[in-house]
Amino acid sequence: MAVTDAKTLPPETVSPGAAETEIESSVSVASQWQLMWWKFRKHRMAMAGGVVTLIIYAIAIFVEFLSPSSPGVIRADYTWAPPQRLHFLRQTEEGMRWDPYVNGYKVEIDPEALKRTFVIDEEQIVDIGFFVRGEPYKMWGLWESDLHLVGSTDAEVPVYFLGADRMGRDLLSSMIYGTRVSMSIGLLGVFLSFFLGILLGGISGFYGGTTDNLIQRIIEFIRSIPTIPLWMGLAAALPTDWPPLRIYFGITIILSFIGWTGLARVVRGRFLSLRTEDFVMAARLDGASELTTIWRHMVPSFFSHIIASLTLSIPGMILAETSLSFLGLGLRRPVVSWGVLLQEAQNIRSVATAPWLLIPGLAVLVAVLALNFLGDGLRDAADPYNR
Amino acid sequence: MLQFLLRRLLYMVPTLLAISIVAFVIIQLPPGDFLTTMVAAMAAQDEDMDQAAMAALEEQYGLGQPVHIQYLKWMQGIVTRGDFGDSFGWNKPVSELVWGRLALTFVLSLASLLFVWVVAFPIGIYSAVKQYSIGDYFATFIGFLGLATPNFLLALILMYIAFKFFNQSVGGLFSPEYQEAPWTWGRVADLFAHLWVPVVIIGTAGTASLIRIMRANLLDELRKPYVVTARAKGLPEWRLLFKYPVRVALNPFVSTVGWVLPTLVSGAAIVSIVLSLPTTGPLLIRALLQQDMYLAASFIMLLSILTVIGTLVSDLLLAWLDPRIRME
Amino acid sequence: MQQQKPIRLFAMLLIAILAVGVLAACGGPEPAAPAEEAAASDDSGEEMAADDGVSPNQAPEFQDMVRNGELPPLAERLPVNPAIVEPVDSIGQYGGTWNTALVGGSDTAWLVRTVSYIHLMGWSPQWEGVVPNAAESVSASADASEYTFTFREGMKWSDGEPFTAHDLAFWWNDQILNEDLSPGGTPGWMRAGEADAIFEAVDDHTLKITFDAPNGLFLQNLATPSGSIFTRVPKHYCSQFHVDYNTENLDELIAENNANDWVNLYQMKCASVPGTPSDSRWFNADLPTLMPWKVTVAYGEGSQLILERNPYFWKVDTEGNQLPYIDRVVYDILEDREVLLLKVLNGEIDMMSRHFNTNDNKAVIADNREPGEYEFFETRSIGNTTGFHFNLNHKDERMREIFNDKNFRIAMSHCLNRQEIIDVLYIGQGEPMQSAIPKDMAEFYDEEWYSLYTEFDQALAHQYLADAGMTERDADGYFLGPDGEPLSFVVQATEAFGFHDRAEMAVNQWQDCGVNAQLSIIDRTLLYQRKDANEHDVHVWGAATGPQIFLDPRHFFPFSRESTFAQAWVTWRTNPSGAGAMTQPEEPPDIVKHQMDLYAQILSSGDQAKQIELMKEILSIAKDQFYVIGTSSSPPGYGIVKNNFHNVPTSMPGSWQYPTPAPTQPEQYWISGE
Amino acid sequence: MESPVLIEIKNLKTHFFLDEGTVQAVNGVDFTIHQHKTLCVVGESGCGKSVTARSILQIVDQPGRIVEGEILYHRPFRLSAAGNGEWTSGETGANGNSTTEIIDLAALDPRGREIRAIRGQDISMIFQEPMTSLSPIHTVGNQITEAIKLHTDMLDDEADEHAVELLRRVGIPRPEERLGTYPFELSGGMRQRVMIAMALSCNPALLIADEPTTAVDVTTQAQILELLEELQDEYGMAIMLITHDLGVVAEMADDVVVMYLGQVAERGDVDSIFHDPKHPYTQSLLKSIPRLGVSRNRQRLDSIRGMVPDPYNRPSGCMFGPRCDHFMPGRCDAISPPAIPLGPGREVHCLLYEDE
Repeated sequence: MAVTDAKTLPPETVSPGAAETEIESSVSVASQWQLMWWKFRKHRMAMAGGVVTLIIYAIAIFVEFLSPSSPGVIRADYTWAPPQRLHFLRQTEEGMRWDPYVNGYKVEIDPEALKRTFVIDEEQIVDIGFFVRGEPYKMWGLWESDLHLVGSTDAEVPVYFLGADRMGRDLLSSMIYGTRVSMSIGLLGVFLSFFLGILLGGISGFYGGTTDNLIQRIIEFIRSIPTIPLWMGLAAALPTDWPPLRIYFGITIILSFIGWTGLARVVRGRFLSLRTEDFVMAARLDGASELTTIWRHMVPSFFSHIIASLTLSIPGMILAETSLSFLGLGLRRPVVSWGVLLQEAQNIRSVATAPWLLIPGLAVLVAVLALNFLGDGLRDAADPYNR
Repeated sequence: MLQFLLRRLLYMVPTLLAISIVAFVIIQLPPGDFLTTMVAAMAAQDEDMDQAAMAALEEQYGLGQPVHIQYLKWMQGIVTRGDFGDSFGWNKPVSELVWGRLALTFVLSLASLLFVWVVAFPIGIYSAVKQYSIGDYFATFIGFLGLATPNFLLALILMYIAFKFFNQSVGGLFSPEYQEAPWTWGRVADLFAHLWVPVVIIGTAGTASLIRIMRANLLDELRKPYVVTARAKGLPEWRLLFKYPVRVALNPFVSTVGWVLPTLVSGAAIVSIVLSLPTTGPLLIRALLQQDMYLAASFIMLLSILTVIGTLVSDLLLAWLDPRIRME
Repeated sequence: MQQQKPIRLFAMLLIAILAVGVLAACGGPEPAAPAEEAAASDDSGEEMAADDGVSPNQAPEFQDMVRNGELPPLAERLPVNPAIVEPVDSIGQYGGTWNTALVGGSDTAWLVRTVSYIHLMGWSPQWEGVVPNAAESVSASADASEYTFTFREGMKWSDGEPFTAHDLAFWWNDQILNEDLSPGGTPGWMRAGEADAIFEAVDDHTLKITFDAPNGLFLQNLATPSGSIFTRVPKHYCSQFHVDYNTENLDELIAENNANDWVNLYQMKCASVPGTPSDSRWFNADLPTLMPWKVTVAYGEGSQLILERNPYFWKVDTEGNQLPYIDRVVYDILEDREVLLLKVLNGEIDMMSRHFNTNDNKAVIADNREPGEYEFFETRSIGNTTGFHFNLNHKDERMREIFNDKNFRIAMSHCLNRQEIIDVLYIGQGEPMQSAIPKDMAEFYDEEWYSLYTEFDQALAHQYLADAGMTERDADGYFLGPDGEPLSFVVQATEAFGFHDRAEMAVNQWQDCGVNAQLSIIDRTLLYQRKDANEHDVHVWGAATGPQIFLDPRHFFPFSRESTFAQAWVTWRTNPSGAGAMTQPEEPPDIVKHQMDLYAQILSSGDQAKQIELMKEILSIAKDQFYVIGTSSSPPGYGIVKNNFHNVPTSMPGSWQYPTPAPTQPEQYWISGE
Repeated sequence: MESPVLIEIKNLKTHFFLDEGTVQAVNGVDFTIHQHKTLCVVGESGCGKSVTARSILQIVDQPGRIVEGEILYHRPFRLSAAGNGEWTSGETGANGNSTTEIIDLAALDPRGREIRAIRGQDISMIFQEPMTSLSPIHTVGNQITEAIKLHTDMLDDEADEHAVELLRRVGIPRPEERLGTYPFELSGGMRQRVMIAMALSCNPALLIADEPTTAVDVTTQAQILELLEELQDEYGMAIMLITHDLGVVAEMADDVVVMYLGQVAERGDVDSIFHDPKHPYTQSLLKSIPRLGVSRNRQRLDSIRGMVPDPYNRPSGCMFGPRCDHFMPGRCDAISPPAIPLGPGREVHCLLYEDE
């Protein structure tokens, strides 16, 4: 194409036989990632998606420090407490000054409706500070601390920036903790299914023939089994005496077990077309072992594609986890994930009287959007046909 | 062609056989069986059942027999009499339960499919032709939004809104007065009046992904040299677009259309539960949760058969559309 | 040919677009309501009927049918002495539809709780005792081994055939005692002594039941849902499916109904396990019944289950009007509880107290009372909200030793901050309560027991732990076991009834107290599976329950499989050989065996005073043994009833054994016009 | 004898506007195509020869755009009224003029009706990849008759007949049967013949062939070129042949344009270019032709040293400067060499010839 001509300029000399091999390879290898970066940078939504994804993962890493409280802290007086509005400026005698605070609540019990009613109490002021001492935790399970990025300066008085759930647990903290589980379950699951997909798809495409046929039949077979029953069967078959964390890994494996088939088909297709390409032939004739051929020569040639598909698969995993939770087969307390939180909000009571509990849905939305845009941009950037 | 068809049909036999085994194994995977599930469910309502009655039921359901005997009996029934066994949970033959609901499910699935296509194709084409335009970004955003919303959540919220602000009777596919009425035009109209909510909800995710696929396929095709050739012939842009790239971009669709139906049938299950639709999805999920094994296994079988047939239909359609495949 | 392909594509797209256009067009206008039947039927007023001899004391449509000769006159349809029902508030008017709902395909329990309470004996409306219901009267021998029931003369099934003692004899002799039909044998509560009970139809209206040994709780059992099996099998209908009776066309019937054999056929048509799907009353619309309404659209045929008034129903109100007042009962079969809740909020449900009535939902339901035009009624649940069952028969020797140490359990009880649980989960409703007899049951109430070890006191708990040999702590601050090894246990709970919330709070509190408890929330089937296989550490389920104490003292000694704290002892009691049991039997300590022995004495006594004495002894041992750690007294449950739906008591007991609200006699509920 | 002008390109600039910068793919190109003649455009890949060709038809891909210059199309007479009639031989215009009108193609709307009427009818094009340049899912017949029906009033049958005729003419055996076949059923050479048939379907005044023989083997290459020559004799159209193969140029060309980095280095008739190359680039190109018996060793590759510069960082002054053996510091990197006429239709852009 004309544009490709103009831009990438494969330095082919005029006479057909005279190829400047060394220069050619050094140029195109050096510029492949750079070109990808250029193309990617152009895709503004993808850039935004990438930044958001980075932020989300940063949150997932520093969960303990970032959350104002812990997701397991139950407070009787604050069941179904609505979010507290954060005020940044405070009226004093000298005028307004920077001093973040929230108003406390006047709580009344309505015995007939069996609920607490919350009224903002203008008199009661809860100071908000940065780097405050609060709920103790164990950072990454390694060392103990009680330092929180933001929170009430008085550890005894809780704040609920996003409100509380039915047991008075802080939603913001739950969401932040959920980030770690939800984002990593996607990542882990995707890695697992990619491992399977690349391995089996690769074998299928590389060897072809009977092996290919066999693996293709297996894939077809797995795909013709309806997903939900398969999920439900497998999820319910997890050993019951597993601790929650292992169950979490089990579910990841289940999700990836179903996810790998799609990728395997893609990889197979790529392998099939690459198999006949000259450079693979050359490597083979050179006597490189098959594994070396695959890893050194074939995989890198569509590595960018893999990364792009990878990014695009994570949202699917996150959503699958929420679906499993909906069916009551997903994660459960005390593990907190967005799916768990959404499942808890999945009722009319929450929608009608505590809509803030749906905020985790927003988190899912943002994460999925960001990852999709990121993956989309990566795919476009990795596409050799793209300008 | 006929030979191709026959060969494909022959291939289906071992696949289906394997599926039937897997279907049976899947429902055996969770601990317990229909009875223990039922007892637990009753206990959760503070209700209980007599031991003798339980023993009787165990005998009646044949749950005491080894799994492979149960399987063989089930298969024997299917092969010899077309009898899929009895549903424990409904105390009636599986076939009576399934066919009744399948009709509405197909209506719903087809309507969703149409909705998805009608919305997704134009947007996808627009998005590809005007790549990186504001419209493209907007369509992409909306598409991803649809993908990113857990649709059961959407269903619940829409239903609450329908109740809260429109005072509409919630759930189901019919107004109360038409629920058990015989089929009349009024009932059909009533059905369509209710159908759009689930169609839209079920359609959102599908639409979103279809837009993405259409856009990606079309972008690939638009860059192909034959488009330039056609343009160099002097074809008007729109005619060129529809005659060549759109047409070629459709192929990957067709190859997956076979998967769509079973996915809609089971994939819409969660939404159907939330909306209390009298379709097969909730029946399936409930059968699985209750370990109503013949019903569940038959369902899995049916869906798998649908998929296998769907794949076949896809392949035939693809061959019809794409000469390269037809000629092979 | 080749040129046509784009046309084909366009055609496809065009069809698609057209179809959607049609959909949209159809979706527009609201459908016209089919007919205004309800309004029309009201016109044929009661006053104008009397002259032509047709009794006005029946539903208007029956009056018409009698006039047209489609139905015999009321006098011929009612028994000679119809059962008389005292309306709760007022004499009602005929008409209306009771809209209510079921969730899922096997939700027969709400049916049992509403329309099928036609047992021989029934609870009095406020659960004070047992009264005759379908039976006119009953007398028992002094040793409680022989019971004689008298039936109403002229009482009929819904198809007009007479209901007689032979129906019950047929049911017992040819169904229950038939090994093919009832491989499990007779129901447990019908077993007394070695031999099966003998049913003898003395005449059409007299039935004598003779047990091999005294069966002191027989009449009470008849009033529970289990008792419904007696009065549901019409011999004239069911015998046609029975191999002993039908020698003519049984094979044809089998083929016609797609059954495998006659047993399968009989089970489809007449089978009867209450509360389960194997209950043909709801699935077979042809089965004649004694219920106030008879099934016209069976369960599973569509998205509703519909019952219509039974013209032969055998109860009248105090003015002689045949019941029921309400024309039809319509159960919407829903797939999800949230839809049900929305229907409740929207005023689409007339009266119901199942599925939607959780504590959490009460707030939103209360908010919507005015637009939804409904009110609450109270269902008094009597007993304890939550029991923590430490497994006293733990498979692991070390855990068993620790759990069996009463000091340890007392410590665990003192570690619980019950008030916090009450505040969080019950918004302050209820009070801390041990797994003891509730206050409502004055006869057995023990004030000390009620609050024993319920005080939240960590220091005291630590003292008890020291008594149990636990003083050392590990690096995380958790107590080590008496042997100095780390101690942790898993608390298993499920989401039903909000048990998981209570479990989560208890686990938090125990951890806070220095005990390494871990939470495991699992599917309820799994929960039961683990319990039955004796694989649990701590099981979270109910504790001390109410008036059914004689029938089901599960929390006071190893009584049934529901006595989760000691599965092996239960097996020893119920199935000493251990054949087929998931937990192998183990001989319990003497004191526990003594409790079992006392209960056996209750069963074989017909004397109520003696039964109470014996029960008190069982309870005092239970108090000392401290099997189950209780939490708090149950706050009342609730149901909703529309403002134009009358004669529902504002308060009633809430329990399965008293299948709420059936004993309040739904046949006398009525609906006033718009 | 100088034949009438068909296309006159004046200072054509086609640029691609990318985020990374603007690529001046064609940057001020002038040349002329004469009726019935063959013009060869040579240059390395990326020198802008394809873009120039596409600019003529206004089918430059986004984000490319003609930013400046004129492409004047001197539209000749048709002999018959039908759109696909034969062209006049040139001298015999009704009013002594050989052309009816002069259209500036560069000024037309790329999506408009006027340019579409010219595409495929007056000017048609064949491409490098005969496989991908044909739609895989339409029959050969469909693709050929499409253009015919678009530009003429022929009915289906007539169009089919005409297509058979064309296929026969381009040397496809059993053309009637071929109408219903798909491109993938044909060999590479056959496909290219189909492409040619398609391009000739409306008897164009100019056939642009963009490297038509790169993707086929040597024997086929010769056959195709021969065919093009035959067809030119028969139909009388002009050919603009884009190639990087100087052998092809020698065989086919009447006139030659040598392009380098979006600019014309040198142009002239084929004899003077081959026998008297002026521009150092042309000289290097000619030196790099492998000759029989001379081994292809590394030494020969030095004939053009260095590589084509980055499109975003064009050298100042003469584009070829950095690679030129005759580089004159201070001049070649300062002044963009203007066109220096050396004779009729002969020009060179090189400061070496400035004073001549």
